[in-house]
Amino acid sequence: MNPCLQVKNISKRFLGVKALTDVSIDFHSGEMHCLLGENGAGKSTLIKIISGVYDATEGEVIFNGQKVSFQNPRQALDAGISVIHQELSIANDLTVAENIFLGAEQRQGFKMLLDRKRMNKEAQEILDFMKVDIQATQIARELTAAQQQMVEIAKVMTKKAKVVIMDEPTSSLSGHEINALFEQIKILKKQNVAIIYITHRLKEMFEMGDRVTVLRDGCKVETFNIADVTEKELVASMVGREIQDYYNRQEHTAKEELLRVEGLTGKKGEFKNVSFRACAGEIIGFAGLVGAGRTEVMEAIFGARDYSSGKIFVSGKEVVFRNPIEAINAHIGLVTEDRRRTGLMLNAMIKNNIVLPSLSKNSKKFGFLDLKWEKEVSEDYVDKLKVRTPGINTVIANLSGGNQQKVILAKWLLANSKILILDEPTRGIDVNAKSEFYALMNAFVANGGCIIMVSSELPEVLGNSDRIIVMREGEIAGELHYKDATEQNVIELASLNSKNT
Amino acid sequence: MEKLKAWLKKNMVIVFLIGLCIGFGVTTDTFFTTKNVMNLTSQMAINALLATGLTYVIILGGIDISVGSVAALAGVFSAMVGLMFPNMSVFLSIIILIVSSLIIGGICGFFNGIMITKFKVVPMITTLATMTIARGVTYIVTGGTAVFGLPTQFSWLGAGRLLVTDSHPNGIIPIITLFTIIVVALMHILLSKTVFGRHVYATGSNLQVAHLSGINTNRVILKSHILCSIMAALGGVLVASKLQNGQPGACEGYEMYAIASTVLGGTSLSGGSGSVGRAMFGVAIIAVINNGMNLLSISSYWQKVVIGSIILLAVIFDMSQKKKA
Amino acid sequence: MEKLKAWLKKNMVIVFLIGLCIGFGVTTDTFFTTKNVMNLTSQMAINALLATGLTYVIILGGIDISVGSVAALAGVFSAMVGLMFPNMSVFLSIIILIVSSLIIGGICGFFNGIMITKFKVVPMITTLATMTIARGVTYIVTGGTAVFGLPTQFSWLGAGRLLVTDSHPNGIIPIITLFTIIVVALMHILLSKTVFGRHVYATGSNLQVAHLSGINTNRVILKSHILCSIMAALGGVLVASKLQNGQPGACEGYEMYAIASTVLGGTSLSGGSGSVGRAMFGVAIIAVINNGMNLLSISSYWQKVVIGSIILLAVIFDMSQKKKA
Amino acid sequence: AEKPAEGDSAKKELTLGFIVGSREHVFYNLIEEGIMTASKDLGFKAIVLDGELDSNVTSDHINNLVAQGVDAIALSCNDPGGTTPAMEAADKEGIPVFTFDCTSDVTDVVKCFVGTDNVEGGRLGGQETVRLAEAGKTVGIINFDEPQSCIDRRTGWEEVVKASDKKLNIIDIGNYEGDAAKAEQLMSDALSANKNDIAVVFAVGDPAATGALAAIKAAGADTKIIGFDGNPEAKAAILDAENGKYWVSEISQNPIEIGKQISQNMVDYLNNGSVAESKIMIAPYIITAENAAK
Ligand SMILES: Nc1ncnc2c1ncn2[C@@H]1O[C@H](COP(=O)(O)OP(=O)(O)OP(=O)(O)O)[C@@H](O)[C@H]1O
Ligand SMILES: Nc1ncnc2c1ncn2[C@@H]1O[C@H](COP(=O)(O)OP(=O)(O)OP(=O)(O)O)[C@@H](O)[C@H]1O
Ligand SMILES: O[C@@H]1[C@H](O)[C@H](O)CO[C@H]1O
Ligand SMILES: [Mg+2]
Ligand SMILES: [Mg+2]
Repeated sequence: MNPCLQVKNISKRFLGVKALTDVSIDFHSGEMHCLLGENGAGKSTLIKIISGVYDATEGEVIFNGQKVSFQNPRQALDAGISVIHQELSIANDLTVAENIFLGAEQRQGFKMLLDRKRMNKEAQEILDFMKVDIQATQIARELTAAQQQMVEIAKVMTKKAKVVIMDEPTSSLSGHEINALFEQIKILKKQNVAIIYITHRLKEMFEMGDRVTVLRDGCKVETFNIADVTEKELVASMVGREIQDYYNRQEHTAKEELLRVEGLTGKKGEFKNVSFRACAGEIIGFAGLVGAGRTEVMEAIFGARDYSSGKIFVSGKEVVFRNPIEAINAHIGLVTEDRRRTGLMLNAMIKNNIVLPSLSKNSKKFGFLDLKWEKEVSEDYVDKLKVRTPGINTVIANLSGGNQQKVILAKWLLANSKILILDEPTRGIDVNAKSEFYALMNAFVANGGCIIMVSSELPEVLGNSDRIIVMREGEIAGELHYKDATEQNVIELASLNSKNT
Repeated sequence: MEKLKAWLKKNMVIVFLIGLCIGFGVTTDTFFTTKNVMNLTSQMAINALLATGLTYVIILGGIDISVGSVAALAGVFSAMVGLMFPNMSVFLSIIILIVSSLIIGGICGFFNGIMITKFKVVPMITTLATMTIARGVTYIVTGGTAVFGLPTQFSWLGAGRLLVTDSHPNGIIPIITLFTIIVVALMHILLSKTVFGRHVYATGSNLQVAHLSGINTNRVILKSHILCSIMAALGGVLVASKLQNGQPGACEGYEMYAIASTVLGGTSLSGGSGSVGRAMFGVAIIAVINNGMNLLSISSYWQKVVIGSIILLAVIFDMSQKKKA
Repeated sequence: MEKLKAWLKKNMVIVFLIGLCIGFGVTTDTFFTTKNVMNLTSQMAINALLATGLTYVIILGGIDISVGSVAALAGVFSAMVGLMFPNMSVFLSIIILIVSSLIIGGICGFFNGIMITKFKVVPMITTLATMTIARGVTYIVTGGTAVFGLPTQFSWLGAGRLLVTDSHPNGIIPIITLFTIIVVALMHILLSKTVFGRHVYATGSNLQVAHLSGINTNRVILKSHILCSIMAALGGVLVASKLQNGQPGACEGYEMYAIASTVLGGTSLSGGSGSVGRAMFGVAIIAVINNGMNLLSISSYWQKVVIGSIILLAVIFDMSQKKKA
Repeated sequence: AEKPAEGDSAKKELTLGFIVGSREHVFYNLIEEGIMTASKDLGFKAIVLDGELDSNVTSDHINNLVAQGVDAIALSCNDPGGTTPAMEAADKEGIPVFTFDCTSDVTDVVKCFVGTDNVEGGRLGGQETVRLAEAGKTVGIINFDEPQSCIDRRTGWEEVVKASDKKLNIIDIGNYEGDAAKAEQLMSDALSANKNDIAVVFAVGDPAATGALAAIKAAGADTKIIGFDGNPEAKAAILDAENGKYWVSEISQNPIEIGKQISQNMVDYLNNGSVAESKIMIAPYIITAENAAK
């Protein structure tokens, strides 16, 4: 069988960085071909070359037996290559239907005027067909991140493409939506479409994939048939060495209570009557479907969101935080779920990010900066957390996701946090970086800290938490000790269907 | 009832405008006369055209502060061309005015657009430069003197009126008003009903996304700037036609009122949303305030204070209602 | 050698400035005379103060187009206060000037800051309103005429010179230059060496991150706007002192040159980066071009064209070099 | 300043610096024309700078002209005293200072002023207004509130109109701020407010008259216009069959003469150490259709 799409000896050089070196892969119609590799291995770069976003420095792309070199995304789209990019690609101000047909609008009246009616109708049809509860006429801004991702999926489904590329499409999705996505992938396969799929979740790969190519440091390592390979082999191939159980569960012993929340209820009904406690030396996992209200609870605790009633106690004393400043002073830190938007000053240096919340308390007389201190502590944390970077003066946008996440962690450790709230801390992070991050979490609680981890990735919650609190529609649906928790019973608690049982 | 409330909340600017009109209607006895209302619509025309063009570039998340200078350049250009045809017909004068604005607006807008898309100069600085350069060129070509001596036909579009009656020997309906309504309506349709218009919103909402969706964002930006400058130039030739005279110092500072009108009409300076139609309410508010204060003989100094305060109030008012909705 | 190249690429503006100076040095025989150089530094002072304040708000991702009007208001205010002390000493005149700018700058900056942080009006519109209102108030309090009749002492800070010699009966070194250097240096240190300065960058870089990192971003924005308006007001009282006279029409349009200077100095209009020190190179470029073109007797019309083009060129030049680096 | 040695001045070409109020105003461009004519006739080098109607800019220009070593400086001060410190500094450096169009009363360093008697010009405008209006009618003024010259014109106009026994009703049409389009709007609104019943309008500058003309024609009113300045467009309008029905009279300054006279006086001063008269008022005069063609 002839490959539908080939990349041959592709190399890509950015200023100073070699992102890809001599990569050749064949992709076949009707097949789901996965790309696997650590953060920064070059996966997204490869697909951007295929789809006309970047030019390759060397090598060629062959599509349907012909050499192609797309100068922009338009040309790739016209040829039948359609992409869901890693970063959410939604125009917030447009409606769902307008997003779905963006760049391929239905026209009427001399091909100038928009045919809104038809676009709305057809968009609604595909959304209904995918069984997602979204109105075609809604403004994209009003959707949750998961819903926006579903809109992107709907968008590629309308394209009648020959090649569909998905770069981490599930990173903001939970079980229900992932299933909906997999249904669509099955349909695409039946239509003999070639699918290129990137994910850090091995489970998905084994469930859906046909073949997998592993990239490491911009080079191709090997292509496997998924049926013939084990998870362990894949990870070894990707990291370059064997990794043991990367959750590496450790026994913690809960000590004194650090945080207690009683009957917390949000102003807009985002969460209702939420009560729980967290102790020094513990990791508490928060599981639930996307949209269950976990983020909002954490924001409320951190003083970043108003609530209408309920009480919060820190170390036994009742507190009311009117803003994050007061929460930080009470030694609470919040690692937000959206690194790029709310976690980092992307154009600033590593050191500037690390010291931000601690600057005021470590200044010299008259509010002058202590630059020596800044350098020392930043270097210290970069060392301790093994952040891979040329130095503390590197602009943080140039780090891989995992390393960015470590810098955020460093920022809160330096701020002397006792209670760390981590919201989706490993979203989009490769397995190796994840395991390093988990080790840092364990060290933190071993030192008497307390972690509250919100995660939509069940294995992560099950693998790290001491207790698991499950939320459903803004309320706490139940709490499980890790020894009693299984994927099965957590999902049951989290999902709507089990409401009556 | 609920619906009315929701509508009101979304359309506070209109409520505000109606309130103003009633206020001036009560305090003066001339505000609601036919003559004054007609004057008012003709006085809105220039700012309406400027604000229309600005709506496009502001939706893109950009800005254009060169509109006043481009208007002046187009105005003197059309007047200089007009001088070559001392026996022009009304029809020819219209052609001269429109072609002049297409030429000057086209050149200036193309220049702005290229600087922004190819040379990556931010719109504020690009258009600041164009503002200065265009004004300089205007003075150079005129030598600082007004371009005068144009025939009456030249002023048909800018100063003529239709419907001559006994009590209105010069006609009632200003031609400039009709002309502006047509242009603005076309520009409104282009933005709200066409594929190009959608691409303007998409580019302003998220340039990256628009590009990845196969939209030639550079071309969208370039076209929008050309349209914006053409609107400005149209405004300028209408001023020249109205004054039967090309003034090199014309339209200085008009960009600020045009920007304010656009924002009053709900177009967000951060891009992605807005509408030509709604910008017209902003234009109307500013025109009504000016006209009403003139009728009340309020001093030009107090007028500045009042107009600044009202712009601020209207924006705050509008936003606070929207937040509640 | 490599290092020099890298430095040059990062500091194209400085190279540009030096090139301009050499150019004018060669083409005129007065550019490098002591008198001219001293004049030049004193003529930079006002724009330097405006650009310094603007650097703060532009780093925040904002803008302030009211600086020219605030300067004029502070200028006439200081002159009116000055009239109450016909026998003032030089020392008292300095107090009057500084206190006036603190009062007027404080009020205007506070107003801008509150509108932006509490009422969520975008900076462009807030400061457009303040620009109009402040100018109106200035005309109202003066009745449109200059505030004159001030004693010579009043002009010591703005027009005085140190080091009187035979060939320089008015002194050599402009006091306004020394004063401005001190103020700008302090503002540079505040921005680059203190926690507050760091908070300005953080807020401009990512408001949400700054807020979630425990920075009172509203207070940072408010303080920055107060500082910006105080700098503008200082510029205004220096003009009044220089002219020994409070002019209601002073400093009109100066905001545009101040913004251009700031951007020429590498401060990005999208916020998060910039520096007061580097803005001074932008200020110097504009002042040198103006001065040099006058020495060359280039007509004021062509000056507009040249200055617009050079701003554009410098920005393009600077950016293209940075991209390569 | 010392009197230059006789022998020297004969050989060395004089360099004179001029700062006009604004190059954006025809009036000053005509003064510049006068200066350039004089520079050829009298044989000096002229440096002409644009004061942008901004005293700060004007002061900077004075200092720069001093640095350039000009022999004398002449400027138009748009307000009483705005440029005093710079003028006094120039004087102290031994460079004589002259003024034209607008002068400064605050300092005594000015060697000579050449300009129009603007109060007198305003009075002429008043006479014309009284001549053109029937008794009891409404007459208006479009003014420019900031420049001293325009304030003086208004003073003279009001003096004469109020004193007339025609019992004219005076209205203030507004401050046109130098912008013709603004004048057009002010005039239309005034016509609305007065139901077209304005007999005569006095414009303190020609751009205001241009704006008023457009407004009056559009409104179908028959208001008569009296302009001020004597710019070419005013003469053209008065002679035009259509426009001349409205714009019937003009108070003219003589800007070219102002430019020539100021130059002459500067040269005289530099040659003789003194001027004949320290205040030279060039009389404004009335232009109507009869004398406009000349
Ligand atoms: N525009 C760019 N300019 C410079 N370097 C870049 C650019 N884009 C990517 N890189 C670098 O190229 C390398 C590959 O990045 P890429 O985004 O392809 O990785 P990835 O495999 O998709 O990682 P992840 O799993 O985190 O998405 C990284 O070192 C990255 O820093
Ligand atoms: N302003 C609001 N008004 C009404 N309901 C809201 C508002 N904001 C959020 N909600 C609702 O609150 C719930 C929580 O949303 P969110 O997606 O943040 O939850 P989450 O559990 O943190 O999700 P994730 O798992 O993605 O972190 C959703 O049902 C959402 O619709
Ligand atoms: O003083 C001047 C002139 O006399 C002329 O009328 C132009 O406008 C004024 O500002
Ligand atoms: Mg990637
Ligand atoms: Mg969440």
